[in-house]
Amino acid sequence: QAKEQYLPVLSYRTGAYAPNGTPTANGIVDYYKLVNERGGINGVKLLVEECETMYDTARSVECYERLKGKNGGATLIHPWATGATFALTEKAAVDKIPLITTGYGRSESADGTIFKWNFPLLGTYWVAADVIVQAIAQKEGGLDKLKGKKIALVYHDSPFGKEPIPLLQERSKMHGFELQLLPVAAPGVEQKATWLQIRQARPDYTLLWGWGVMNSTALKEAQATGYPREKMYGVWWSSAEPDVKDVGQGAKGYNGVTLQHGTDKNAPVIKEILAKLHDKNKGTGPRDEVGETLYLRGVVSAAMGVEGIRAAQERFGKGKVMTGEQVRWGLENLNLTQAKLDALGFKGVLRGPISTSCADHVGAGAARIHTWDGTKWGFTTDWIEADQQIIKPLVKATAAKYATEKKLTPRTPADCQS
Amino acid sequence: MAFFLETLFGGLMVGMLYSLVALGFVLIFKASGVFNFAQGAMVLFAALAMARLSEWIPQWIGIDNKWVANVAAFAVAGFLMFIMAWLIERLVLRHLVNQEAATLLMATLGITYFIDGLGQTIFGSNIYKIDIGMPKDPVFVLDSVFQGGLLLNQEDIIAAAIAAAMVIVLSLFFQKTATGRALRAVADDHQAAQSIGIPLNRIWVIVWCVAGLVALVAGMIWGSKLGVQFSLTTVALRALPVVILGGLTSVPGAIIGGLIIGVGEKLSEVYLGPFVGGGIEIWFAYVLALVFLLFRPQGLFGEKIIDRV
Amino acid sequence: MTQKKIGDVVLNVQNISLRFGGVKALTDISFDVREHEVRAIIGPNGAGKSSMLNCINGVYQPQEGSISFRGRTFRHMNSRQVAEMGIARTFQNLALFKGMSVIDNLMTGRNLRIRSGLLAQAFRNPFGIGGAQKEEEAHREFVEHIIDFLEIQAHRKTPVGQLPYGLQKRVDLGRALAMEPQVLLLDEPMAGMNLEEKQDMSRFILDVNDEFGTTIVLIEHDMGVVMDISDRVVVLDYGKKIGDGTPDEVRSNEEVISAYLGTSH
Amino acid sequence: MFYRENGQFKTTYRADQQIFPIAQDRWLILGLIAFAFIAVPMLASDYLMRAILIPFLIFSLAAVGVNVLVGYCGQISLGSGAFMAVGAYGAYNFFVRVPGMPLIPALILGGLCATFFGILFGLPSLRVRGLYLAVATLAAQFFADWMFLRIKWFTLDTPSGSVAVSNLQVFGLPLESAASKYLFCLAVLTLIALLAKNLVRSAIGREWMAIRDMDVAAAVIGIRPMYAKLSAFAVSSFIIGVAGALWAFVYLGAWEPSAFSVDYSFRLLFMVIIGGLGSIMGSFFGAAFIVVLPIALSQFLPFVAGLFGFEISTTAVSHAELMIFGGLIVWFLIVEPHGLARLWSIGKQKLRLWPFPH
Amino acid sequence: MSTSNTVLNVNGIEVIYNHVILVLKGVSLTVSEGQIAAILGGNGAGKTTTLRAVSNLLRGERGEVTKGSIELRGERIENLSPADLVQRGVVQVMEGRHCFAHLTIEENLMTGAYTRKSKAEIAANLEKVYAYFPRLKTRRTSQAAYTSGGEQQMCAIGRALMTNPSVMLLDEPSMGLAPQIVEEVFEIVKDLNQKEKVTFLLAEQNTNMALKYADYGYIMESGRIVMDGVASELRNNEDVKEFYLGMGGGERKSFKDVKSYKRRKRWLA
Ligand SMILES: Nc1ncnc2c1ncn2[C@@H]1O[C@H](COP(=O)(O)OP(=O)(O)OP(=O)(O)O)[C@@H](O)[C@H]1O
Ligand SMILES: Nc1ncnc2c1ncn2[C@@H]1O[C@H](COP(=O)(O)OP(=O)(O)OP(=O)(O)O)[C@@H](O)[C@H]1O
Ligand SMILES: CC(C)C[C@H](N)C(=O)O
Ligand SMILES: [Mg+2]
Ligand SMILES: [Mg+2]
Repeated sequence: QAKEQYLPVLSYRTGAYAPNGTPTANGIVDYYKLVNERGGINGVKLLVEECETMYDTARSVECYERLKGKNGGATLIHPWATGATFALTEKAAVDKIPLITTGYGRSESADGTIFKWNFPLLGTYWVAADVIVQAIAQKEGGLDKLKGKKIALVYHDSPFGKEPIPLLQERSKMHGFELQLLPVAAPGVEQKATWLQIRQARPDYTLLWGWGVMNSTALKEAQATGYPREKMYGVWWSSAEPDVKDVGQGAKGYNGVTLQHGTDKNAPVIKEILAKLHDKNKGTGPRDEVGETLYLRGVVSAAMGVEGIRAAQERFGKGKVMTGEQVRWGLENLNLTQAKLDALGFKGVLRGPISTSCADHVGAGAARIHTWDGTKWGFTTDWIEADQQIIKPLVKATAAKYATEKKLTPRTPADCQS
Repeated sequence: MAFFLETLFGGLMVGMLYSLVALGFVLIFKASGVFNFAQGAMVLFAALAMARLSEWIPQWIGIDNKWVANVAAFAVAGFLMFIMAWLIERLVLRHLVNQEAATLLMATLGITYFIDGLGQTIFGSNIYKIDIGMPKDPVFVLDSVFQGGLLLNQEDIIAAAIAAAMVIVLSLFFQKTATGRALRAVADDHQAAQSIGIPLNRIWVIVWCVAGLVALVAGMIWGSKLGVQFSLTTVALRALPVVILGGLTSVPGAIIGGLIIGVGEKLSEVYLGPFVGGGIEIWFAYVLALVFLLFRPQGLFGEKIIDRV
Repeated sequence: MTQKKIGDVVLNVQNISLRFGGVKALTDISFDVREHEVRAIIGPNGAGKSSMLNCINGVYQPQEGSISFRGRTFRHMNSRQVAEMGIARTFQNLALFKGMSVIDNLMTGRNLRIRSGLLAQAFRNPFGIGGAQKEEEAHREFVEHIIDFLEIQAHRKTPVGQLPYGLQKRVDLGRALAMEPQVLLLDEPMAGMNLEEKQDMSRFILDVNDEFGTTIVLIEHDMGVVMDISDRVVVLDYGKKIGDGTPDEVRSNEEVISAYLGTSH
Repeated sequence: MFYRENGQFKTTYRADQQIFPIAQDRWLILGLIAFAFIAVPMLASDYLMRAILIPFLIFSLAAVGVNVLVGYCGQISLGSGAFMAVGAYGAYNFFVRVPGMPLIPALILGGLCATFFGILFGLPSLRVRGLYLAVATLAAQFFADWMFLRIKWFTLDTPSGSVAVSNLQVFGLPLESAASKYLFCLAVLTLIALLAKNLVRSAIGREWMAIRDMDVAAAVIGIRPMYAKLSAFAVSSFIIGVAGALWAFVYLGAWEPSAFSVDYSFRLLFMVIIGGLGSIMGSFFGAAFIVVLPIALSQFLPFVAGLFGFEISTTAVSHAELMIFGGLIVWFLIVEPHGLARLWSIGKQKLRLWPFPH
Repeated sequence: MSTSNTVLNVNGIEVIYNHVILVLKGVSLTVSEGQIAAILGGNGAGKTTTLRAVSNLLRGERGEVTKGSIELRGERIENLSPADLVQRGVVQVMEGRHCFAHLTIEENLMTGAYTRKSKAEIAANLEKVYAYFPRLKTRRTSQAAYTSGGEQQMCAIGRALMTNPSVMLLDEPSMGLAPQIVEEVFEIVKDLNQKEKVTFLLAEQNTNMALKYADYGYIMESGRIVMDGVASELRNNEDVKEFYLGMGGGERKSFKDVKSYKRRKRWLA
């Protein structure tokens, strides 16, 4: 039996979401390759296979079904779409395959006692929304200044886009700002009416929850209707290079929350990838995109899974191929201190400690804002810690509702040990 | 009031852009009876070609002048569209003479897949930029009349003007010229047209070529507005209600239909949308077209559907 | 030749006028058709013959005039009512269901008589439960008689679109016959046939007329046929009636000769 | 040589009216069905059943429905995705709102919801025809997309808009394993395809075809266009609705409105055209072509590339897949414009002549 | 008998539809310059198919010539497109009219002039057609779909005349035409043949007319030519007389007196 850990990758390199899906997938694949170059996880090599989903839920399910049983079985899956995460949540539980949803997926799945197989590592959409509201408050000079303000949410009309709504509603109740919801039909190339409405309502801030072509379209429409880009805040999937590149100067001043990292072409891990892969023509995708936001997101996400496997090996036997069940345990017991992260090459990219537990499947909860200056992204705020006082109860309540619907009992402490 | 005017105007401008895509459908349908499902893919392909070539050509020839690059890219892209038309005739249409509409529609679907794959293989599937120097920032007029002024987009106005010019030229082409008549004959009955010496092959190359050029112009304008990327193909879906509202066989219909749909969907979204949760414009456009069809089943300017025994 | 019993007027066309925009297809046409007779309509091309049938049939709605069938008078009829009253027709430009087999084409003629509902048909089975199968077989049997009668056995299952023109005409007639009509309207049933085939067709028509007592309205350009087999003839020209009477009367009518027959006949 | 109808004389119309009048065909089909019911669940891997066969069966069912409307009645519709969605959400609402609602009645009720919706959006067909109708039916599609996205009631107010079902049972047996799901879909498909076949070879089917081929002539022989068209819409959307419900319940398990996007409408239409308009058998071929071929290609291409010793990127594979798929569609149409079903019957005709040409 | 003045030489062709239906089983015929040749035969004999094979319109019907050759003035034409053939002066009037439904009568006629370049010639041709068919002139602005069957037939013939053909293939030109018009059509044929030396190959059911005007005749049965000869001889052939001209035993028989219809003459057993 070859010592290979099988890791299917659901990706989208064609279709409406390709501009954003491609660099992300490149990052993941390159990181896996890098791990193999480094000698695998304690000698266990990674076996990677991609499957094209076109960011379509049904196709994602198809890929999942196709790959889950191959090569001894998939041991972790990144669905790379919130919609697909919804569709896979129950299937994964049956098949015992952990789903890693770094910075996306179901926000309530932060609660590992109910969502045993979901890992929204590094941050959920509620974290993102919360940080953005706080950043806006900082700009305005305090949360109390939000009273009477008007904030619009322009969102991808899909489970993904709807995720932040409960948190924003909660915040709007707390601080007394008005929340205007503006859905955009997928894939999001038609936003004229949306921006006309924004021009009419003149909200003080506009949040952008888009993916793929929707983001750049939104920025172009904002420009065309003269909405100030400084007042726009995007989620971390809406503030990367493909979103602003072809808008260029037109997007100047646009802000985005980051999932810890922004663009960082000098990160040690990036340099290592360049040296070990791209310099030897083994890299994936164009060299000059290596280290850009989405690419790095892919790298980081892949790293989370790898560290989960590593953690699992610590307990179940170094140098062995882990099962899905074991990987789950590993993901649930991550303890990535800053030192460990730095050693992996994520110095300046990720902020430690990232530590998960049976109850907390996120492991971190802070983010920064970066801003497009017309040619590149740069951080414009310090770390902002999401307010767990608000998020926790929301997670609890929503997860509990899910549990009753599905007749699940929360995991016992004993189960948490397994 | 100002806002209403802005919405109305926005609708009219989008409408003109829809017309440009609709025109491609109308041309091919009118001239060969084929409902060209691949029109959207052709728009994408043309736009991709235009975008990438204007990037590549300066590298190849070493002259870094935006105008030179754009003009050269347009010319080469136009040539590519011609090659495409020629190949489509050679490899597909020629073998499907006298087949039913459904079969031809299906063939254009196959072409769609092919072009989608080919375009992305050659030109990549990232998001690209067409920079033909369109002004992006809005201007505000009539500040004296309306508070805050009336927002206009120069880009939209230029695009609309180009669209209008295309339509006029093409209407003239179809009117009464021998070729125009031959095109309509082909649409009615391939075989009979052949039997009296109309060379289907040549006719088809011409029509697809013209449709390719229309696609190129549409792709250039849409691409410069939205960025060039796969979803450009979905503008074809937005143009469909325009086509049937105006009539599948009418060039001016594409314009009028575009204006009605453009205005209808924007007004509905802005004024009705908020009451029902928003996002109604797409289906509203289709329902609007449907309502018109109930009164005129052939569309506003379409040729009467013949129904005789 | 057996003496036919020609009965009362079944179909009475009164003062029909039909216009299409500026084109006057029919102007004030009246004539009647009697039970069991073979009534021909002749006239030059574009005279309005087919349009006349279309009016009787409910395909066109005349602007003026009325049509009575067995005493009931209609302003316009809808096609379904006409079919239910027992009027069937064939078409000049072949209006067959091209994608269907010959049998299926003929079976459509029986549709008015089918009683099983949608569910019964869906659950039709070879065990005869529900009756749909039995009904289907009964109608099939009837249709087979017509197939024999028209000598198209060999083509039963061929899609009619693939049949040569002449056979398609026969299928068209067969479909009308399958309706067991009381009145049969035939629009140039013999166009595109050679003499031999025309003889056969004449024989069919006369047989239908004799055996089932079907009244026949016939449009035909072959004067030989018209003069031989019809009892009375209406002549139209430019939408107007210019003659009406027995074949002999019509043949000697000056106006008819100059408008239609020409001198050679 | 072996495929002959010589000597098979039909002595009754019943015998001649069988679905497969030729004995060889009958045996072949019976064999196939037996194989599908008995051997496949035993032999096929979980993957094959879950990822390929179940989608194939469900799409075949939907394609049968579309074929009734488009192939038999000639009303080109691009609203099939919407009918699937209505079936799925209808069944879902009955299933979760009515306590103790078993799966099968829920599916049927879902189908009936789709029927209602189908008739509603079929009304324009009384005036509008052909491509105009096709485009007009897109209104149904976009309306349904919107409805299930915006009207929270349909999704039980779940904030994400994504809904899920679990613990499916049929007659008390759990519907969990790949084989059980496969068998369930197969049974539904077999039954409905049989009923559909019965309809299209009976009076109502002839009415549909008559309307398709020549509506004026159909009216003249007493067929009511309204009844024929609307009944086709009703039957077709019922079948599509059931397929939609199966797709949601059995295959996806959890879904959002985009699971029934306009893409599906197009894909279903293409299935029936490439499979063969007006052929139940064609629906199966079409579904196989459109569902299975891309999957096969995406697995096959890297393999082929591997044979030649180079690795192609997934991007290149997906693009090549599109091109090959498109190319194959065109190629098949050129070989036989009337679809795979016709190709099949021509093949049989040739076989009948074999080994003696003419 | 491939002499120098042979215009059309069809040599043992086989035609198969849809790859399986064998329709023509070796048909040979020749038409020489300035001749009027007629193909006669019952429904389904293969007349239309033969003409389609010559004018190369088979492909649209999914038929193909699988054996034999077709030559026009010595040149093989199986691979020429119908348009090429029209350029060479060969035009077919298709069975079943096939007018362009949405075009007016005049536009229909004008499409026929597509291959003609000279404006004057086109105008003259148009006048000629209107002179032949005055009825068309009165209906010139109606859409073809809304004209009567006979008017459409005239339109189809007129449209073909607009191409200035040197060889015309007529498929049942008389179908649906009123008797004087039939006569006129044949007069036109004769006229063109004599004045403009147009060669004709026509498939016709109206045997009487056909043999009256034709120089040479072929009789087809199920995909084969079963008899051919000079028209006048055929007219006097007993079988032809009985079965095609209805004059078996001297006098023409009334249609009413035909007693049975199952006694068709077959030349092939
Ligand atoms: N498109 C087609 N596909 C299949 N078979 C065909 C097709 N067209 C004609 N046939 C067959 O070819 C045979 C000859 O037909 P053809 O039309 O040539 O006869 P025809 O002599 O012109 O008869 P008619 O006098 O009725 O027009 C017929 O048996 C017919 O069924
Ligand atoms: N739907 C219509 N719209 C416009 N004009 C029409 C329509 N139907 C018939 N006509 C016109 O009415 C006149 C009569 O046509 P009709 O078809 O009744 O002639 P017909 O006597 O049957 O001639 P033929 O012997 O040539 O078949 C024709 O001039 C025709 O153009
Ligand atoms: C990369 C993706 C997972 C982000 C996406 N917008 C989603 O949440 O669905
Ligand atoms: Mg007529
Ligand atoms: Mg013929």
